[in-house]
Amino acid sequence: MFNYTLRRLLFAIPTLLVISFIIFALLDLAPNDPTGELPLTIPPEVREQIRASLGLDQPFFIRYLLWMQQFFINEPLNLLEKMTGWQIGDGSRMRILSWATRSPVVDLIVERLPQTLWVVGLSYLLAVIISIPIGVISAYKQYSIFDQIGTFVSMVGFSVPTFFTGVVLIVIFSSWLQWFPSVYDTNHQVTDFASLMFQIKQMALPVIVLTLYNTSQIARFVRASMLDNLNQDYVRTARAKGVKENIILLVHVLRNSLIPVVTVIALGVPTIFSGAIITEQIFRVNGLGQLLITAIQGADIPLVQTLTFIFAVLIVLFNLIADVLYGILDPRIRYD
Amino acid sequence: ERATDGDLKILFWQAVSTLNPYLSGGTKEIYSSSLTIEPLARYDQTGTLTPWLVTEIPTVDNGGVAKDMTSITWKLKPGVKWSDGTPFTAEDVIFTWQYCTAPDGGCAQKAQYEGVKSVEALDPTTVKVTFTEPKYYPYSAFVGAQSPIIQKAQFKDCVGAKAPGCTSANFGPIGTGPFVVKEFKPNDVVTYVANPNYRDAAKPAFASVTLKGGGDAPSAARAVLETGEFDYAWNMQVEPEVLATMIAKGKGKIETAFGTQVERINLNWFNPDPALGDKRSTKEAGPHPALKDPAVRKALSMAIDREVIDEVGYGEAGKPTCNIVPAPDIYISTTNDWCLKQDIDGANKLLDEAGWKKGSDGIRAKDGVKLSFLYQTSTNSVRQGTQALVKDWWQQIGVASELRNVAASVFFGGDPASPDTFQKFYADVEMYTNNFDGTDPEKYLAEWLCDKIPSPANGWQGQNIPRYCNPDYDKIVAELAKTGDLAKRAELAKKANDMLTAEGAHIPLIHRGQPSAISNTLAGVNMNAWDSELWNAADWSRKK
Amino acid sequence: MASGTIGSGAAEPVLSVKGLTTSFRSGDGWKSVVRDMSFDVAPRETVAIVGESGSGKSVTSLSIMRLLQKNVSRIEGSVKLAGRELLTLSEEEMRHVRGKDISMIFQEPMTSLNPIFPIGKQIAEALTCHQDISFKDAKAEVLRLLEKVRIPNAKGRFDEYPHQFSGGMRQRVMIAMALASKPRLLIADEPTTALDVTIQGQILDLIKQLQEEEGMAVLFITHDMGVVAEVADRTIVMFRGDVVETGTTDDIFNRGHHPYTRALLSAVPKLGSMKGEKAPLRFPIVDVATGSMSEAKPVLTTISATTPIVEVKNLTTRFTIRSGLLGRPSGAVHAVEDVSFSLSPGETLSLVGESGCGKSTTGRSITRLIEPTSGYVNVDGFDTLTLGKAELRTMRRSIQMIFQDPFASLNPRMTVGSAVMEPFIEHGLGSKSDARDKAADLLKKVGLSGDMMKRYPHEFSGGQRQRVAIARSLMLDPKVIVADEAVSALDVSIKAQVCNLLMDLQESLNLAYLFISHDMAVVERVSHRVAVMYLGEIVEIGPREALFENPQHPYTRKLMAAVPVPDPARRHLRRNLSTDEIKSPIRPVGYVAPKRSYIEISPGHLVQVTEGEAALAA
Amino acid sequence: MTDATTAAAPQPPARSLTREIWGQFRKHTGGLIGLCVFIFIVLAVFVGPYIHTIDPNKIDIRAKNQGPSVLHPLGTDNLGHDMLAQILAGGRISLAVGITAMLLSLVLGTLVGVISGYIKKLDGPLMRLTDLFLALPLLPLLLVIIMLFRDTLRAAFGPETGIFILIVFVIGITSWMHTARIVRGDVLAVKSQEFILAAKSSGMREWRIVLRHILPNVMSSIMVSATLGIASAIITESALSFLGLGFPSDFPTWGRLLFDGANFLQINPSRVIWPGLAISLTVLSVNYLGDAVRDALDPRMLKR
Ligand SMILES: Nc1ncnc2c1ncn2[C@@H]1O[C@H](COP(=O)(O)OP(=O)(O)OP(=O)(O)O)[C@@H](O)[C@H]1O
Ligand SMILES: Nc1ncnc2c1ncn2[C@@H]1O[C@H](COP(=O)(O)OP(=O)(O)OP(=O)(O)O)[C@@H](O)[C@H]1O
Ligand SMILES: [Mg+2]
Ligand SMILES: [Mg+2]
Ligand code: NI
Repeated sequence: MFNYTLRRLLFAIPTLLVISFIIFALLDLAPNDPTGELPLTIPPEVREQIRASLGLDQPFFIRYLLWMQQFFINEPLNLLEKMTGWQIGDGSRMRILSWATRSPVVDLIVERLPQTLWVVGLSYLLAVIISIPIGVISAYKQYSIFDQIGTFVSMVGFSVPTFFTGVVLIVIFSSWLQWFPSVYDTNHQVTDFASLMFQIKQMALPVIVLTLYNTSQIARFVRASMLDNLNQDYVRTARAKGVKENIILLVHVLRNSLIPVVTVIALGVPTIFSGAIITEQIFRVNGLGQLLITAIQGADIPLVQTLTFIFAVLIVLFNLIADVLYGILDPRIRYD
Repeated sequence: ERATDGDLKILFWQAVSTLNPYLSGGTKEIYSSSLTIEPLARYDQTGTLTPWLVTEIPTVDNGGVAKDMTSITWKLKPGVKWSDGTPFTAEDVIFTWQYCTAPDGGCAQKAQYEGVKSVEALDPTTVKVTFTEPKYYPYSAFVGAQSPIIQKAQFKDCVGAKAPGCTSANFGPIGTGPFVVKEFKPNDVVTYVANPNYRDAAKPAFASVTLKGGGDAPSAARAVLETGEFDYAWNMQVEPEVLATMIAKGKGKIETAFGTQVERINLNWFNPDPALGDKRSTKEAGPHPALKDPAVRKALSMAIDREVIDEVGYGEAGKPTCNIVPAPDIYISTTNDWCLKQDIDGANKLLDEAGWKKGSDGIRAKDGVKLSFLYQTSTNSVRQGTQALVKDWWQQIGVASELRNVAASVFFGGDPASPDTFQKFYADVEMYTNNFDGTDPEKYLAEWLCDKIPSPANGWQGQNIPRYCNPDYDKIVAELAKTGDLAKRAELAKKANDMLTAEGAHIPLIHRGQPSAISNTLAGVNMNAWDSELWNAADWSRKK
Repeated sequence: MASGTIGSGAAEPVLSVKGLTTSFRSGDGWKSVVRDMSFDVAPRETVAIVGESGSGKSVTSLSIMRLLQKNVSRIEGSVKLAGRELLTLSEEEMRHVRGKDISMIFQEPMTSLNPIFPIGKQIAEALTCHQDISFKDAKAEVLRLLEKVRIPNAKGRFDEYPHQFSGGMRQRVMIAMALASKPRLLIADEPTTALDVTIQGQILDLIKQLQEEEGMAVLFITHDMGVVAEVADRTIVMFRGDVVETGTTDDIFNRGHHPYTRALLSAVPKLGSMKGEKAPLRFPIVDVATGSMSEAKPVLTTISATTPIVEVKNLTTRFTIRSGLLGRPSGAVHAVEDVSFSLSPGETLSLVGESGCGKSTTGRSITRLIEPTSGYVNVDGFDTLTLGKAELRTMRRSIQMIFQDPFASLNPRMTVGSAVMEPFIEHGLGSKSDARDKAADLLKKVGLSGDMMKRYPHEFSGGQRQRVAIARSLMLDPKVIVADEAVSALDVSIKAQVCNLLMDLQESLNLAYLFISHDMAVVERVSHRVAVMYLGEIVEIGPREALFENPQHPYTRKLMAAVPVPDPARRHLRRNLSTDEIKSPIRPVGYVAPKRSYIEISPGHLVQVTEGEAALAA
Repeated sequence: MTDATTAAAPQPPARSLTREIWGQFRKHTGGLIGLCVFIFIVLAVFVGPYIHTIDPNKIDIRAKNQGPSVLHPLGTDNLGHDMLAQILAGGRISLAVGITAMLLSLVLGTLVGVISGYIKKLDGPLMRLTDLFLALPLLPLLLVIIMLFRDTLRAAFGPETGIFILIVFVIGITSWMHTARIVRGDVLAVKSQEFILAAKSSGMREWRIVLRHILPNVMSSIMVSATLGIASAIITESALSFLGLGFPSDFPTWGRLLFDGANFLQINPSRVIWPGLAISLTVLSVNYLGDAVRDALDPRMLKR
């Protein structure tokens, strides 16, 4: 297992390099332009100069190499300097600058992380926590009222897009009942109980929307997988031992059913970091999702490239984690 | 009294990406930075130039503008201080010019300084701008929200290629305006506090401003009009009936300022047939087989009911128009107002007379050329609504259309590799809005010159999107550039404007305003389409 | 020896079953598979249920435990545990009964063990869920139990998973699990089928000991009449869902009057009955209705010694054991070590030996279902270990395998009909209807009706599944069959029928069998030659009569001596619980197996000698 | 459980496997209801326009934002389109796109998942490919695909079919990865079971093993992926349209109607209720269908 992990980690490096190249090529090919959002009153010559000042007049490979240098050398060195206080070189390394804001991409990402983790991360966590029991119970009591309601809610929850649920919630809870704000305040600092309450209030709506969506998805997989295992003979053995029903469910059956669940969850975790574009937009959470979408729309290639690449790293990492977990969950799966 | 009215909450659904308008020419950046940095003079809500950091507007009469129109001299208001307490001087004005015109800087407002030969300080409070050739409309540099003055001390190490690296300066320009940037989260939120050194000790009334970004227009409207969480929201492009229900809550209102924006349908004078490959929509492709017929162009315009488009998509925020220069008042022409009235029968008759016969499918054709058009625009729900309406009307006159919408970032992106940009115009007709800065249409009207036709030769960069070419028109525009007299200028401009509509370079649809949602608790807002909407934020206050 | 109080009514019965009827839903109606069953089990008493395969023994035991799937089954009647009605208990109360008061050993250990938990944990769970016990104590107790059921190197195997165990070892894990909580009633469903006779004896003794010490009652389901004779106080005979006869074991064995009972007993093969026979002998077939017996015919095949169909040379298969977080190899199970033998067409070579000594692994290595570590295997002219995919496929037409664990080897989502037909269709041997005809025919031959083809594996009894597996292996008309415990779950009469079928086929098609079995009596009956395996090595190999009449290796002798004899009179005989050390095939990394040499005692009869071990064994 | 025990009833006459499964399916109430609803939706969407003959693109600006009436049973939108006609027309596209795109992504995902789970040698490369596709930023990818292929497809198949193929392809190609990884995980677990070994030992070809033994055992995850896939395909389609990458605006689709209607929630709730209901009902019915198929395929889940 250790060897396998190590091998996979080593293999991840060329994989990621290839991915980064393909992303870069893709972004370059895409018919977006950083001056596209400027007013039409700005004349073409000026646009041309703006493009040149962004380095867009350089050949593709040079730009790619430059990004590589900035991402793999300059940014880590910069981080090191910041953490240790050392001065490495003359400190005039070019960082990856976003084209739209002209500020270091890494800083932008760091700035967006808190709200993304609060809202998207929390909702994912909640979804995992809620969906597993729901899935387990619906499978155990297949076609009971609970299961039927669960199925109904989760399928509706999954099939009604967040742009709709979000608006409905805002109309009900912000306009009508006035319980929760409809705009997320990213400057809000949690310092005391009152501010914590406010934070909870402003997170409530987006978290509900996202949790509903994620829960639906995971719960369906838990349920299906549990159903496959519930009637196996080893469950009978466990019952014969007098094991408590909930332990049978949660330990014996659930663990045997976890492989698809682990896969789905591992696929979902990186998407926390890509944010929830529509939900963030509706509630103005302005997390990583909104950062990415504005960057894509504004053809902010350094920002998109960096975000996407970090995302790719997470995908590779979490899929690796899932693969390792398979081996731990099911000893019959061997990678040697 | 200063800083007594608490926090002013503004919502820009397109988030602000930087506070240096020279590095990003977006409207949102210009507006948001206008709270801190100011030009020498700006336009008020009527489009009249008013002195801002100067004592008066220089004219030929008061001697501020040279007789030969080659220079203009500004007298700075004495005693103006930057928000850090240092005095505002002519050096800063000169530096601003240097900053924007430095090579490799990628300054987005370079056009404002076009034709400026030099800027010099006659004394610490007098600035003289010299032009390379006579400039009959000299109020461009340092005028309007597009060219505010930045502080030399702050930006002196940020000239040229170094400009983008000065993040802290770009994110918090020191200015002379009523507010000072406290914190800026790019593409998210800006917080300002009242400028302690603001020249009017009683202003601003608000202690701080929070300018939040992100989301979409309807929800922004909701936040002001329905939930009352915000005081002001910009650019409320929302279906009128949706706005109406929100306004009914009684928390706020919509105010619209009309500038020069016109939503129009451009007609392609060249042939965009995909079979022509790279030649399509260029001169080599030849004239458009159907649209070359003036009758067709006119009929297309006659079939449209602009009132309905306005009612469905714009409401208070738009007026039907037949002009491409819809404002200021002196330029408004009424020659083509026949187009304001829909005339389906007239259009049908016109086409019948021109020999376009309806086929079995109800589509007109002549000599094997069908009146079937690819109609493209950017993705936007109001535009899609308009498309649907227009398609319906055109159908009634036997014209078929295939609708297409393209993501705005691609459509306006100008990427020469993309077939979907509005410049390439690989379609028969396309719809979007354009306008001109300030109040003078000279530069704008010059866009329809023959040599401004986009083509591979100029990298598709020309602005004559309809590919209209008429030597008479070129002559009128050339004359306009040489005319100093305002009345004369207006006459020439109207003539040019009428020509464009009459000949069918495009079909003007709606004179669009800038609607903003304003909370009922907010006082002092004076909607301005000629400058930043936040131009007089110093006067805003909370209703007691 | 305190097993004096025997017989029902002596004390209040631990278990009292009255009119138990169990039905399964079939189509739109219910179909009863156990009808009106009544019996009692007193403390310290052992009651054996014997009967035809598929007669409802397992269903009876599952009904008592209320472990049948609820929606498809229905239980009627009354089941009382120490006077308490079980059928009306709530689920939660029933849970307290299960495992604590009654525990059960399931027939098919592979599927009955949770594949993803270490076996140690699974046994410990039986302890921890009914009593407050620290994990450490539980583990100590589990290790003790594992040693008791004679799992070698118990400590090292505590954390291993079911798939790493041999069939017999899994069965012993099940036994340990059932005994862990010292229940009042033990239901043992064929607990020893996969065990060799020595270990079987030890396990039986262990159960007896617990019975004496704790007063445990035992309900014992088995096909092995020798075991019944040895352990049971009373015996219940079942036939097609009905109890046909009950009585003391002595009565049943000596004075049974139902024809099926008589058929059962008269068909029991006895070790040593083959003295003097040259060729394998078919089983006499007893007519269930009349009890009359047909004559046993010998199998007449010509075995040419020159061209063996299977040739195995120096075959070695090892499983690396990884331990710790990093998964570094810490040793290896030397499951098969330097094994050589050959098999001629028309010959049956039996492989016997201790449970866990590597018999199944040998079989799988030959068919290359496991990659052997080294060696040479030739099957029907194919150099098996070097074959590519396509050739392997052709090779597999010649050699078929019957798996030890029939349930696990059947796809749960496929009807047995398609499972049986599949190989035939796959190899393009005929049309679908040909396949169906042939499958139906084979199923009939192994004693299943053709309409069972529509059923799914879980709807069968253990023995029925085993027969399905046999039928499947015969579909391709292979030249060699590796039969891994192929008849162990069958009752005597069906076993006779199936063995005869195999021998008929051998005679007519010149089939060769590698016959892996623990049942020495059957082995004696069917084989031409016998090989004895011990700790992965062949310790003795030779013609049947030579080996059975003149066993040389100490382990062979021990094996012969331990075979139970179906005579209730010997019931009180007690082996001494073996105290000798349990040997483990696990070797540390870098272990070099000592070179073995063999001496030929008589023609073809080889016995392994090693300096050290030969001395020790003597 | 009231019926009497029929002692050892003779087995019913042999039935074919499909009949058997259909028999199972028929007993599944949820599945039957799902099937009925689904057939109803399909019928409504394909036959409906012949009954309710208003052209979905017919604009009647005087009748905008109306509530339900005899002429417009579901009311009208802000341009005066008839909502019922729009929903029927939109359903045709949404269903077609949803189902084909889901099938494409399912087939692709299952193929990749099974191959990489089953064939060790291909596991690494295929999974890295999956990682790559997961990592690709969707929007730029779509822009590029549309830039490269739209005009070619439009030329070859005409504007409607061309964009349909493009959208189905785009959704399929960008959504198979989840299925692939889920299926692979399940295959890894299933292939280590002994019945696979048994199948191998009978000389089955690998792809037959996959088809006959592995796939049925990973079916339940695939079924879930399928139901979720339809929902996301329908919604992705609308996302594409309002990004300007999908169907032209005069092609209503459910997702698009829902999106456009969201702002009119307070004025005309029926603009969101109906398309939302249509999507939900479709997904729910497909879900119950999937459940029924799953149950029918699981021999242990017999007879409810
Ligand atoms: N789930 C089920 N559904 C339908 N029939 C079943 C089911 N389980 C068992 N049967 C049938 O019930 C009968 C009795 O099965 P049972 O397992 O009790 O047999 P058994 O006596 O234990 O046989 P063996 O000795 O072969 O294990 C068999 O004919 C079997 O086919
Ligand atoms: N996959 C595996 N991984 C590790 N060890 C294994 C594996 N399979 C078998 N073994 C070990 O190899 C040894 C031989 O196993 P094998 O199954 O060949 O025994 P056997 O002779 O068939 O025994 P039985 O009669 O009990 O079935 C046992 O110690 C077993 O634990
Ligand atoms: Mg049984
Ligand atoms: Mg074995
Ligand atoms: Ni208990």
